[in-house]
Parts: sequence; structure tokens; C-alpha cells
Amino acid sequence: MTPVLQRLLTSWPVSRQLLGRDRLGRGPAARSSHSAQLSPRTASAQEVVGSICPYCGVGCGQRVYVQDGVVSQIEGDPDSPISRGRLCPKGSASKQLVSGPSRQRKVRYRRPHGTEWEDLALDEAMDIIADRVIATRRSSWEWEHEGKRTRRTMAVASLGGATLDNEENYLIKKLFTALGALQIENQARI
Amino acid sequence: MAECHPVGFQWVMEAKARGATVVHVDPRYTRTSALADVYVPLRPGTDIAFLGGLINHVLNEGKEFREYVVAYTNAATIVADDFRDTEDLDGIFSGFDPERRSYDPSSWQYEGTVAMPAAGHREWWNGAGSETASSGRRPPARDETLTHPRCVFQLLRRHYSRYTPELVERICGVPRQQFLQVAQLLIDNSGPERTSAFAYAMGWTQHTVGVQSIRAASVLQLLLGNVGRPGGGILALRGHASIQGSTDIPTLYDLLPGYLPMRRAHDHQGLDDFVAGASSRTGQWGHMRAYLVSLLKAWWGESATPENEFCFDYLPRVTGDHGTYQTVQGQLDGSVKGYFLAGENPAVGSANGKMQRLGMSNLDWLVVRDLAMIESATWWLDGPEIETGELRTEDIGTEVFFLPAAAHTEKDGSFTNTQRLLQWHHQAVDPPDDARSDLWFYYHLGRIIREKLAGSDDEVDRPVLDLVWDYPTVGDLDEPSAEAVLSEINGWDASGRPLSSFTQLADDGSTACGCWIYCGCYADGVNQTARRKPGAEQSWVAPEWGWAWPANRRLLYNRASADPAGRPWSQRKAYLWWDEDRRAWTGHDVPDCTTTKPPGYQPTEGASGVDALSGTDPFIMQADGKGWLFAPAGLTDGPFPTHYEPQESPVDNLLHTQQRNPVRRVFSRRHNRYHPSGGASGAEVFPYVVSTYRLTEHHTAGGMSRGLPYLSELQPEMFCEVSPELAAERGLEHLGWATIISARTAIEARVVVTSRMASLDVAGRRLHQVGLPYHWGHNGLTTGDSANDILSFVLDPNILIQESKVATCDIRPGRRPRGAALVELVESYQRRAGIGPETGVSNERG
Amino acid sequence: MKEPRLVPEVEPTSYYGRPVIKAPVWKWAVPAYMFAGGMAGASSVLATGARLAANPALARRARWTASVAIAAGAALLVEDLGRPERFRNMLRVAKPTSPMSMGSWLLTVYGPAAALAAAGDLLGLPRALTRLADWLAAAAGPVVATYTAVLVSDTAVPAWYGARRELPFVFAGAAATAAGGAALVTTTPMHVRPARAFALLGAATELGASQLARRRLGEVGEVYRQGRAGALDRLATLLTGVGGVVTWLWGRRRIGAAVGGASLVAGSLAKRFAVLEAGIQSANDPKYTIGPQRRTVEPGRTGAVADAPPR
Amino acid sequence: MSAADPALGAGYEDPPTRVGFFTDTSVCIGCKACEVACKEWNGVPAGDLDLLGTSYDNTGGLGADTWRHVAFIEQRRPPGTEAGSGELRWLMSSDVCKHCTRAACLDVCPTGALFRTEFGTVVVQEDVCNGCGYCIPACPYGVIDQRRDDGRAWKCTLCYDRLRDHTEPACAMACPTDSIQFGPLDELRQRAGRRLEHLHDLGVEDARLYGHDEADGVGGAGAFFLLLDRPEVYGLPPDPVVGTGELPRMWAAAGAAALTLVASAVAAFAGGRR
Repeated sequence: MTPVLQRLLTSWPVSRQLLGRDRLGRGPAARSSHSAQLSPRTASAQEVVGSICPYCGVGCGQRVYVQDGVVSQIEGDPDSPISRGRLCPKGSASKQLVSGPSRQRKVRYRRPHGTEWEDLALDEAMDIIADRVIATRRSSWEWEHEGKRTRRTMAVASLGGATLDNEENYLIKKLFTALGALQIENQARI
Repeated sequence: MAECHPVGFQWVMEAKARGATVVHVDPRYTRTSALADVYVPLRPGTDIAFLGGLINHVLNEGKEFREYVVAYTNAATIVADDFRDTEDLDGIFSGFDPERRSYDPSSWQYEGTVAMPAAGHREWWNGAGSETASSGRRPPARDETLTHPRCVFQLLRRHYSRYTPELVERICGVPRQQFLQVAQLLIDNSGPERTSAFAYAMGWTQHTVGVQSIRAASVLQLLLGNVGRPGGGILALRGHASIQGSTDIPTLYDLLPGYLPMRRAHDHQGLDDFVAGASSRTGQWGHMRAYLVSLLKAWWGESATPENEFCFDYLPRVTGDHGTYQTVQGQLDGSVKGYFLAGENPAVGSANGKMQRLGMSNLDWLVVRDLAMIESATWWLDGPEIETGELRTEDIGTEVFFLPAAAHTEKDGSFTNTQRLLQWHHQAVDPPDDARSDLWFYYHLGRIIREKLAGSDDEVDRPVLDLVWDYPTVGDLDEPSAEAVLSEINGWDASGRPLSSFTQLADDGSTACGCWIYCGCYADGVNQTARRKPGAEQSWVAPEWGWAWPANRRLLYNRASADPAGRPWSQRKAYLWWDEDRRAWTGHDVPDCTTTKPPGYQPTEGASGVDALSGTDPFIMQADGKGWLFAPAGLTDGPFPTHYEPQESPVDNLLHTQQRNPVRRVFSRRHNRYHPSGGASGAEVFPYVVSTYRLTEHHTAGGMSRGLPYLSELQPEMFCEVSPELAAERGLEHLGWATIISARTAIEARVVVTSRMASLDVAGRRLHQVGLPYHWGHNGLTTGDSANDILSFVLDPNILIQESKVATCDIRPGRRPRGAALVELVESYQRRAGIGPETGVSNERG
Repeated sequence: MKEPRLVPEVEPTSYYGRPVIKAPVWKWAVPAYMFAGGMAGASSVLATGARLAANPALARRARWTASVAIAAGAALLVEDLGRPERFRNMLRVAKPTSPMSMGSWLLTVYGPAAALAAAGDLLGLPRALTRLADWLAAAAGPVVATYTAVLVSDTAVPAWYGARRELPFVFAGAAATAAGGAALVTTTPMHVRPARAFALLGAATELGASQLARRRLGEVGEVYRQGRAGALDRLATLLTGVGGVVTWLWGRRRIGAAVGGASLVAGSLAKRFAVLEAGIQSANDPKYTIGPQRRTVEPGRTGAVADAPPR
Repeated sequence: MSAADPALGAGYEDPPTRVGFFTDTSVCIGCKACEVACKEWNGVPAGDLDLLGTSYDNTGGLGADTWRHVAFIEQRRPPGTEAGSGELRWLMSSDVCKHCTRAACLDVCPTGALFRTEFGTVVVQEDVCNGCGYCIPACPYGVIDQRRDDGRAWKCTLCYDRLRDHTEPACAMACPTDSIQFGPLDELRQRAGRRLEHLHDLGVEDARLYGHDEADGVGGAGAFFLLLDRPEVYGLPPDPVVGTGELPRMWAAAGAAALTLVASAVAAFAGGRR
């Protein structure tokens, strides 16, 4: 049999029906080659990273699968004694949170009285913000309040964050306290 | 809990499968109610009346866990004779100063001694009071028969004597039979052999009596012996991944890491005065000096020397309330000029959205760091006030920086979950384009500021320049090492070796530790929070997954799970017990007491710290080591939880003439008017009770859910939930529109008519409720009005949290007016209700 | 204090009135194909009959009607596919459990046969071959005309599955009406008398079978009288009736035959659309699925009642 | 080997044990984690944003873009059926393709796009389906549907790709209360039986199994349920039947009709040659 005909015969499900056990064409005969070698992207991911869901306080374990530098799947971590591999709807939507349409990727800047967003380089933004902090702090510094030593500025405040890591909250508290800016708050009080 | 902590709810389902009875008390029938055995609808804001009724019932039936109560609580302690209860002064405790609207707790003290609070407001004892603080040497007088008229037990009985099932029915709207059913279930499932647990969230906290609601549950659980025991306790269900972490390492104005109090402004108060004033000599806080000094060493390193009291003077001082709601008023008054928002959306999440946005319009500059373009970053362009014309974009001078943030998969770091468990999340991929972690942002901001101030010899800048700020950075993004920060939090000794327990902390500057309760999370230089030993390969306590503070202890106060002699109260509930052979405590968890302190230990004269506590004092944070049924100090609004009506309520307080919490924080401001309450004229203009809550499918202020297609389609539009009775009364159509009006503003929402919203019989009248999910705002795929816009600034006096679980409102069919007509509508309601600057501010009725 | 039930117990409940099964997604092309297939199949029978009855004029026209109709039918089928470019997959497998699969293979036989039967002479094919094609078309024709009834019956659609014994006769009748009607239009009156009879017999079969189906369907049968399906069904009956009368009275005259024939064809087409629409209506109202099934499962027992929010 | 192992019947040499879902709706908390986990794993397109007003169900039903659908039913419990529970009851249930033992969609599919997998589940092959639409009215549960501007039919694949790597389907893994249980079908049926007994002992008389019985109209479902009310309350058919069994009689009727057609022709010509 010529190779073409031979390949046609074996690839044509009807012939597989006649030659094989799947007479009615409802099983292996009907299965395409694409279906035959399906495998989940979790099996072929280059890396699996242990993580914790960013949404609520239960702290469900998550497994983050990575393929070509991109998160390819986020699902529950069966090892976690807290969540046993399970997730809620928000936890299950984590991949769409980290790589979905709502993610902002660029610095946006609005000048005073401006009517639209403008571009601004990140390092430039950092520099300007540092200047603003120093200037506002200096212009509002309070050595005393009603005769008692306070050593602070009441002009710089911050809000956030219960969605941040402990290490991040630690740097905020350490830096702002050293700056004398004690009006630091977060969602714990809201 | 099934609504907002579904995966946590699996454990409730496991308990139910093993025969536990699940009782759900909530103004609204939720997905938790659907799975509960007993659902109890009650009027929002009446939790203390309900819990007080349970306390009264337990005491009347004599069903308290007597041996536990006598040994482990301050029930037997005798209170000084100048204490007067709310029953004596019709709703007020002794020591109330009407002008300053605050209490002086000196009349609440134990007889003959002064007890220091473990937490909360501790500044009373600074300065003048400091010498009496140390006088806690003599143990307070106690009557173990619990019959002395001024022992805590009898005061408790008397305080709640009028909280009868009938009163609970009239105040809470809970039918008597159902209240008694719940009381019986609780009694039947408490005691040596059985324990009951409470789980709560914002339903208790977001009230003008928030802290006292939780206190009421603590009193009840102490009476029933359900604290420190497996299957007992009170679990707070935190709404964010690391709300617990953000109070342990507090981005909060009133705390230093590890719940050390922030300094208050006093005349020339040194470090030792501060420690003596803020802590008790006995109990865990007896070691406060070591914790504070270690913190100062972690922050200012070499510059912190014994001579300069370890840079204690560098700390800014608090001079009153500086919570977020005070900060917003500072913005409105022009004192606050610069504002950072890190992963928070106050324009939707905080109360009174209008004041939040107007405040930000007064700023010089605003920095917003978030994953998505949240409402708090775009109010100047498309906020509600732009629509009503109250603000014009061109007139707003605020300079706004939006810096994209990295997601949890794009940075290393630890969250502290609702069970005090530190869990590490590893970076999987790099953040895209300009997105950076907040670790990166604040580290480099600090670095740039220090570089700009490098040459300064101005004393103002000393604290910044002396700061230890040299964290190693990795990779081409110069990301600071989160593990380096964690190791600083964990602390090290003089030679730089990581510490493994806060017992190693010294107060001579030889140790540094960023947060004493986290000491041990990096023990042996190993990131204990990153441990992921599979749950299946561990005990049911699973101690080798992550790391729980303090000392990886999973169940606090677990000494109370054994009787005074050290034997488990029952085999069934054994958790911790004294092993006579090994002369040590042992069990399923890290003991919450000195491991080698025998049950019979009695402190020697003059002992301090934990050594001053006996072998039968499980509550090691308290000065007397006992569970406080009566809080002689630490709470600004009374030693016993007392029912008061919320700030805005359609009914009068049936218990006392004192309508509302006398020391709640109120603010008389143009955009923060309150409604008349109870029988006062004008209260009928806002006849319905409104409550805000969350849905499973969305997350708090919506920043992390309303931009996601897969979540937005599950709850696609802002809606309000009303009972069929209210719908009929106001002509509201299922799936039609409704406008909800308060003295602050009016919002619109689609109408969902459902019998899950209970209408209740309260104080002889039929009361309807309006339910509002508060996720929505004007950005994202699914948009809508923000429920919190209709709320006011009115705060719990202890922690200054806003009352967003209950207010009054009116509701009518149809969409809300647009533009300036909206402002007119609100003003017309204010006029009809006779609302002025004084409404709801004073303490008289109305 | 237990509240009395809100909703009377008798009415079978549903999930907010939502359909239980999915209505067919087939558009106009499918009923159009069923009509074309029916006309083709019946025309082939008519053609062979005419040949045997030495009526070549009728035979030739009927053959051409058949081949044109089946060609159009095939095009309609491909057009209705969600992925027309994959029409070849219809012959990927041969599944006896799938009437559509059997139908596809049937068409691969009938289509060329009908075409060769018609075009054989033109193409100069050997007589025997066109004769064989003619016989083949005549043999396959009736099945082509009726297999589509099996196809729609082998679904969960109440108005179809419930009428599975009668639908083939409805389709056969409609096919005959269409074929006869077509012949009346295309053939000179003198040769067309058998076609007229064929059409009238077809109409009778179609209308009779429809009545039988409706009676068997009971409550579900009402979909054939209501809504768009009812309108289409009445139109079909009207057209078929008028067509029948006109051909009966004036069938001998050219105009009469043409008008009568056209009306019969239109009636047959309308009938196909009526059947599709009735199927859709019976699928979209949950009561037609739940009611009968509830009675077969537990005649007496009832449970809690849905407290659907007030509309 | 269970009585009706469809994979064996479909011609697999030595198929693995048949797997499926048992959904215990008595512990479903309506959180919709299954809906999101399914969509996220399979890249199913999001739907549009409109409030349906049917309690907390804004998904509406199973379809080409909703392979999992959580139903919400707010109802008054009838008097006397359950002791100690309140008036109001809120039923929740996560609906899914039934992966029937005798599957109508599989039987009628003309292209072999729908096929029986080695695990006994039923899957649409997206590289074969030409959108003929026949499976859609054939399904007695109304599960499968055609996707707008794609043309093909789509439904739950019971995570066929994950099964091939011995991984649990995404919805079952995510389900916080294990309402959705995945596993060997025989084991699930025994577990369901025990759960039903337990509930009846607790006085939950309304509890019943649905789709577990091999004698039903589809030979027993590969994804069956424990319900707390009659199936139609959840939008499920009380007695679904697959038509394949009736095919012989249908073809017979068609044959008779064909003969009637021929007879009509004969009669037409018999009336005179002209």
C-alpha cells in the first residue's frame, strides 16, 4: 500500500472503526491525534513556586506555575494544612489578577490643575517624590506642640497596607517614623 | 464566614459533619446562614445586648465553668468601693468627665492596687501616675467564694441583670425562644468535656462600641471556660491577606512594632519613665524595656547608645488621636499636605467618600501605589464630586503620582494571616515595566531622601541619617532582599547571630530586634515563615508549616487547657499538660507559659515579669495573669461592655437614658452631619436601618476584583437588598433602581427584593433594613456608586474605627438625581430632618 | 407557625422559568434543507415512476428538480455549519447512532445518483449507468425524504421526540407535496396528472400525520398551535389546502397547475419552518420537559416549592 | 469493572477505572470558586455584565461559556419536613455536564468530535467540531451549547488534559467545602449512599441522590448529585432520557413513511398512464 494511502487509512477514523474495536466510532477511533497527546500546562511548566493567596486573611496556600517568564497557572497548594489545595473564587482568579486587563504597568503623573494623565519616568518620579517629602517635612516641622516636645511633621501622612508584606510595612514604619511622619495608617482601622 | 472566608469555612463544615451545631447570628441571611443549623436575625448594632443576654443567662442558670472562672479569671478580685456601674448612674460608669467626654479609670481599680492594662490606652500612667504603676507589688484582694458584693463576679451579675430574654427580644428583634435556644446550645457545648468557639469579622468591629462587642464575647467565653482550649476561643476573620501583620508591624500611628505603645508628648519623659508608665512590672510586659531597646537598636544601630537612651528621643510623639479619619480632616483643614496610598482605596473603602475625596483635593501632592487604577487615584478626573460640580478638575491643585505596584507573584515577602501565622510567598516572575514592589519603593525612597540630606547637620534630619538603611539589593531591578528585612525583624545578638526567642532580648543594647513578638521567625538564620512541610505529614496542629507569633505557638493562653493542677480538663479536650516526670509542660503545642514552671509555683516577693505570675496564671500578658471579666484599665469606655444604641438609630435606648456611647468620637463638620435618632424629631426622615457588607465574589473596595472579568461577571452590578415588606412599603421593584439617601449624600443601586433581608419587630415597631455591598466605585469593568459614601465619620473611642455596620437612611424608587440636583436632594433631606452642626453630637437623647 | 405554601402545588416548578434543555441553534438553512431534501427525494421517486409509466417529460423534469434541490440542500447544510470549512468532517466517521452521520453518507450516495440520473444523457454517459443512477436515486430518495424526521426526533426536544412515530409521515407527506407541486409548476399539464395525485396524497399524509402527532403529544402539542410555530403551521396548512383545491379544480390548465403547484411547494416549505419553530418553543418552556417527566417519575410525591422573588 | 463501563463499551483496550464527580449540594456554600477555577484553567471566555435578579446567580445556566453553573434557590421550607431548621432555606448547587453512561451528545455527533475518553468521560474535540449543532438539542440536560462567533460546541471536559496527568479537575480541587468530589465513580456512589443515609438520620428527609442510578434514562451519570429538593427546582430534568435506544423504532417509522411515499407514487401513476 502506498504510504499516502496507508497514512490516509490509519488516520481516517472510519478505517479505525472498521479495523479496531470501536465499531460505532464513539471512542478511540474518533479521538484525534491532537486529543491523544493532550497534557496539562502544569505538567510542562518550567517552575513551580510556593505562594500565599493575596486576598483575605485565611492565608490559603497557592502554587504558581511559570512558563517562559510568565505565570501560566495559579491554583491551590494541597500541602497547606490551612487550605488543603482549595481556593475561593477570588483566589482562583489570582492569575487574572496578576496578568489580567486591570494591571497598570506604567507610571502616571498628573500635574497640579492638570486635566489628564501624563507619562513620567520611574526614576524621575522617585526623585520628585523624595523632594516633595523633604520640602513638605521641613516646612511643617514641629519640635514642640503646646509646650511639649513632639519632634514630628503632621503634614506627611500615609495609608496602607494590610495588603502589603510584613517586610514592606516594616520599612514604611521605620522610614516614616525616622522622618517624624507619625500619621501612618492602614485598613486595620477601617 | 462562608461569604468572605469560604476556604476557612471548610473547617466549620468539618466540625458540622462531626456533630457540631453551627449558629449564625447576622442581620441578613447569608451563605453562612444557608449552611448553619440555627440562623438568628438580629438588628445591626445590638450585639452587646444579645451577648449580654447570654452572659446574664449563664450566670442566672449557674452554668459558668466555676473552677476555670475562679482560677483563671479575675472574677474573685475585689474592686475598689468608689466604682459605680451603669446600673447606678443610668448608663454611665463612675469617672465620666462630660466636658472632656472621657473617663478617668482611677475609680475602676482593684481594691488596694493598680492593675496595668496589657493593651489599649496605657498613657494614663505616664508622668504623674508613674510611681503608683509600680505599686502593683501586693496582689489584689480576692474572694474565691465569689460572694463578696464588690468582687468582679457579683459586679458582672449586677451589670447584666436587666439583659433578660424579653429585653433582648425588644432591643435585638430576636424572638425569645430563639435566644433561649442559642443560650442552651452554648451552655450544652461548654465545660470540661466540650468547647464552643466564636468567629467574627467587621460585624462586631465597625461600631461605636466595636471593641466592647468583642470584649462581651471574651467575657462570655471566659465564663464558659472556652479560652485557651482547643475548639474554643474567638477567631477574628481578617479581610486582607496581612491585616494581622499590619497591626503586628503596625503601619498605625498609635503603635510601635510588637504592640509597644507609640510615645505620647509629656514633659522631659525619659525611656525609663516611658516604660514604667506604659507597662506593668508583672506579666510579659514586665520585659518591655528589652523589647523597646532592641527595637531602637534595630532602627538606629550604632547611633543608639545607652547614653542617648538608644535614640529614644528620635521618636515623634503622639498628642491625641491621629487616626486616618483625623488625617482626612487634617487634609481638609490644610495641615496635611502630602499623602501616600499603598494598596488602599479610601475613596471607596473608607467611610464618607466625599470627605475622603475633598480631603485629597486639598493636598499638595498624592502618591498612589496600586495594581490597578483605583478611584482614589482618579477622583480629580471622574469622581462623584466632579459630576455634581462640587469640584472642578482645573481647580484641583493636587499633584498626583500613580506608581504601578508588583503583585504577590512578583516579589518575595511574608503575610501574617488571621491566625497569627507568618507565611512566605516566593517571587515567581519579574514585575512588568515600571511596576515595583513596595519594598523597592520605600527602600529606594529612603535611600534617595538620605542621599539628598547627606550633608545636612540640621538636628531635624538626624533620625533619618542615623537610620540603619543598608539592605542588600538583588537583580537588575535592585530589589531589596526581603529576607534581610525579615532577619532584622527577627533580631540578632551583639555578634550578629540571629535570635531564636524573645526571651533572649536584653535591655542593655546588646540585642537588636525589629519586632519582639516576631523574634524567632528567622531562628538559626532559617526563614521559618517559608516552611511548607505538607500538612498530611504533621500533627493536626501542623507546627512546621509557616511560623506563628509568638514563638510558633498556635493556640494562645493554652495553659488554660489544663486545670490548676496541670491535668487536662478532659481527655477529649487535652491540649497541654504538666509532665511530672520531665518536670515540664508538654502537649500538642508550644506551651504558653514558662515550660519548666510547675502548676504549683508561687512567685517570690519582688519577682518581676513572667516570674511574677503563679503556675495558675494562663493570661501572661495581663499584670495579674488572669482573664479580665472586668477591665480596670485599658478601655476608654468602661470596664464592662454595655449596650448603647448606634450613632444613628430609629429607636431609643431601652436600657438607659444614655442613648449612645458617651465617649464615642464625633465630628461636627459640614460634610459629616448626623441624623436625629430614636424618638427625636426628624428621626422619621431616615426610618430604615442600613448596613454595609461584602460578597464572596468581590474584595473590599474592589481594586482587586472589579477589574477582573471572571469576578465581575459573577456580581456584575451594584445592588441593594430589601425585604418584600420594605419593597411593598416604598414601591421598590425587583431589578428596578433605588436611591438611598443619608445626610451625607445619596447613591443609587439596582434593587434585589429577597426574604433573606429580615424585617424585625423592635421595641414594638416593625423595622426594615437596607443591605448594601460596598465594593463598587466608578472604575473597573463593573462600576457603580460607593455604599460607604452615605456613611459618616463616627468612631469607636478605643481604636477609632468608623461605624459602617449600622446607620439610618431613606430609600425610594428610581435612579438618583445627577449633577447639582443631587446636592439639593441631600440638603432638602437635611432641612426636613432639622439637621444642624449639633445634631447627634451631644450626649443628651436625640 | 408554619406559613401556608406560596405557590399552588400542582404547577410543575422550574429554575426561575429557565429552559431545562437547550433549544436547537439551527437557523433557516436547516428547515430549508429538509424541504429541499424532501422535494429531491420525492422527485426522484416521481421521476422513476414517470419513466416506468412512459411519461418522459415528467420524468425529466422531476429528475432535474431532484438534482437541483439536493445540490441546493447540500449548500444549505454547509452554510449552516458553525465551521463551514470543516464540512468534510461529516464523513470523518460513520456512526449508526447518529442519524446525521447516516444522512451524510446517504447524501454522498443519493446526491451523485440524482445528478447522474438527470445529467447522464447530456454527458453522454452509457444508458445503463444513468439507468442505474436513476434506480439508485429512486431507492435512496424516500429515505432522504424521511431520515431528517429521525434526525430531529432523536433529540430531547419534547415536540419532536414526542412525535417520533408520526414525524416521518409528516416529512414524507411534505416531500410528496413539494415534489408533486414542483412537477405541476415545471411540467405541461398533460403530463402532470400523476404528479397532481402524488401531491394530493402527500398533502393528505402530511395533514393526517400532523393531527395524529398532536394528539399523541397531548399538552406538548399546543406548541404547534401557538406562537410563531402556530402561525407557520396554519400558513402551511392554508397553502397546502389552497394548492390542493386549485390543482384539483384547475390542475389541468397551465395557470392552475402552476399556481396550485407553487402553493403546494410553499406549503411544504412553511411546514418545515413550523416544525422547527415548534421544536424551539417546546424546548424553551421548561414545563414541556418537566411536566411529562415529573408524571412518569413520581406521580404523587412533591417537595419544597421554589420561592422565586416576585417579578 | 462496573456493570456499565462506557470506555470499555466504546472500544478501549484496558481503560483506567471510570472517574466522575459526586456533587454533595448539602455542603455547597455557593462561592462559585468552581466557576472561576474552571474558566481560568480552560481559558473559557468571560460572559457579559448583567444582573439577572435570580438570587446570587448571575451566570444563568450551563452553556458554551459556562461549564460550571452555581444555582441559587431561595425558598420556604414546607411545614413538617425538617425539625429544628428555620423557615427560610437557601439551596445552592454547582451544576456541570453529566458525562452520561449513554450520552446523547456523543451518540448524535456526526463528526466524531464528541468522543468517549479512556476515563469514561465525554469530551468535545475543538480541532474536529464543525458546529453542526446536533448535540445541543440532543442533550437531555441542556448542558452543551454553541459559542457565539466561534461556531463550535463547548462543554466541560472533566479536565481531560489534567486527567491524563493524574491531576484532579480544577473545580474539584478548588471547591472549599468538598461539595464537588472527584474520584472513581463506584467509590463516589458508595460514599454518596453513606452521606444520604447520614442526612436522613439527621432528619433531612428531602435529601435524595440524582443521576446515580444506572437504570435511569442515561444509564447513570458520570457526574451525579445529592440534592435537597426535586431536581426541577434546580433546573434539572426529573427523568432525562437519551433517544438512541429508540433509534430502531424511529428508523422503522421512517422506513414505513418512505414506503408510504413510494406507495403514493405508485397510486398516483396507477390512476392512468397520463
